[in-house]
Amino acid sequence: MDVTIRVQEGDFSLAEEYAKLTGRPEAGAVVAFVGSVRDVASGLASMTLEHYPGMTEKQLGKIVTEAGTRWPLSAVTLIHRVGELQLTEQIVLVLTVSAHRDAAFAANQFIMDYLKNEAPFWKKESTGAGEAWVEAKDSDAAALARWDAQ
Amino acid sequence: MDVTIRVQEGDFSLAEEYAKLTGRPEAGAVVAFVGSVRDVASGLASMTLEHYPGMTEKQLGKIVTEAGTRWPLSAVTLIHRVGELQLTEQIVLVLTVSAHRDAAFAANQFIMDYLKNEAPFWKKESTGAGEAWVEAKDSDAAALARWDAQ
Amino acid sequence: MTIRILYFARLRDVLRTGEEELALPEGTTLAGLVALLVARGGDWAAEFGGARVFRAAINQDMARPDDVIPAGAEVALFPPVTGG
Amino acid sequence: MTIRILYFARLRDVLRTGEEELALPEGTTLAGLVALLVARGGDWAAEFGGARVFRAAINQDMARPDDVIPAGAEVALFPPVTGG
Repeated sequence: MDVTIRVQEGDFSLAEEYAKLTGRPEAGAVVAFVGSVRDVASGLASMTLEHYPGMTEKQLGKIVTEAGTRWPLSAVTLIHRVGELQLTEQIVLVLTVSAHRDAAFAANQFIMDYLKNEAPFWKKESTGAGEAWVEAKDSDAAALARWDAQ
Repeated sequence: MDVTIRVQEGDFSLAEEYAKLTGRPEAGAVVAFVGSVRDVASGLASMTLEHYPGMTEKQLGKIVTEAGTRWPLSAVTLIHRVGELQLTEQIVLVLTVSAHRDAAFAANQFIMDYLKNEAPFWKKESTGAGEAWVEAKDSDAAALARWDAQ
Repeated sequence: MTIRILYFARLRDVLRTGEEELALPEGTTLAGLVALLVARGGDWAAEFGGARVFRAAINQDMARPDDVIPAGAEVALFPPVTGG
Repeated sequence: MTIRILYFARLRDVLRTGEEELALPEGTTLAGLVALLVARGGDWAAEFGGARVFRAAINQDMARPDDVIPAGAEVALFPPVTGG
């Protein structure tokens, strides 16, 4: 399994990362997830993403490795941005490549669910009402729980 | 919901189709699926995709509309190629855009599962052993059945 | 009434025809049409009268055996689909 | 033994510190460390001694209250994560 993991301030290109993973005779299915900064009710001005350098890379590596033990994957790319991001900017990219579409879909969702719960990133939103740290959602913990049953 | 559906001989560009759907303040999650021609045990030389013009577009439209009634989607792009395709060439692209990642993932998988079972495309593989029509897989019908229970 | 029948993929290859017109009594069902094709014998009987699985569409919507075929309909017969 | 403690995100803002060193008895657990922090009172008691949820890592792995802190460890305390 070819693994690329990056934590960076700059933007990423889905096109470039996808191009790196194509042309593999065994790779019948590629699933890409891109998460972007979306508007919130209070009117988002910008967002700042803080992380825990060192632990972030370690946790992301563990999550991708675990996905590779659960599904037959030939490649995974995981890029997460940090720093200040404006509305509609890209935050996270997950690319999963497999011979089978079910494996590519499941592994991609698994990586996002674990990332949302176990990778040390924190969002602070800046809106017309000022700055505030985003509170963790119960729905993310619930999304994670479904993988334990499998 | 913005819908783009195309059946074409020429290749498509994930980068271009993704770029058309970005910049939406409500679109926090984009999921892309790309299916490509992959190698088979007997050594694939090329593949020919036949379809039923007219019915194909009608069925794809129905599948995408159904996805839009089940999940809150802001855009869907669905492109399927026909004609002769070589190993590693792209066959199908599904892009789903939503505020929520679970909706984008589920709708994308739903569209692929229905397409695999109900859109009138047929693959003929050309290998060292000659040409042969691909037989439908039970696993595709099983994948479809899970949506009926929901 | 007259209907048009289309054959696709492996069925078209085996039957050596992609399209035909057929005169049928009003009210004929899909199952009735299939029985007429089976009565042709040979490859027709083998494809539509045995264990081989096939699918049908009437006017470009998936159809079931007891669906009545409307006058002037476009009926399509084909193997289970394998796209995607 | 001496350990290093890191605070992130809202916790760092509220406690007005991102990092400190602390001398602890060998064998101290994460729960033991948290009890020491609560004993500081004020914001420390409010963040670590009440209903507020927080997470901890020891040497960059998620940790649980009864985990023993090794000498020289890097302990991190932070709110539930919100990336992705």
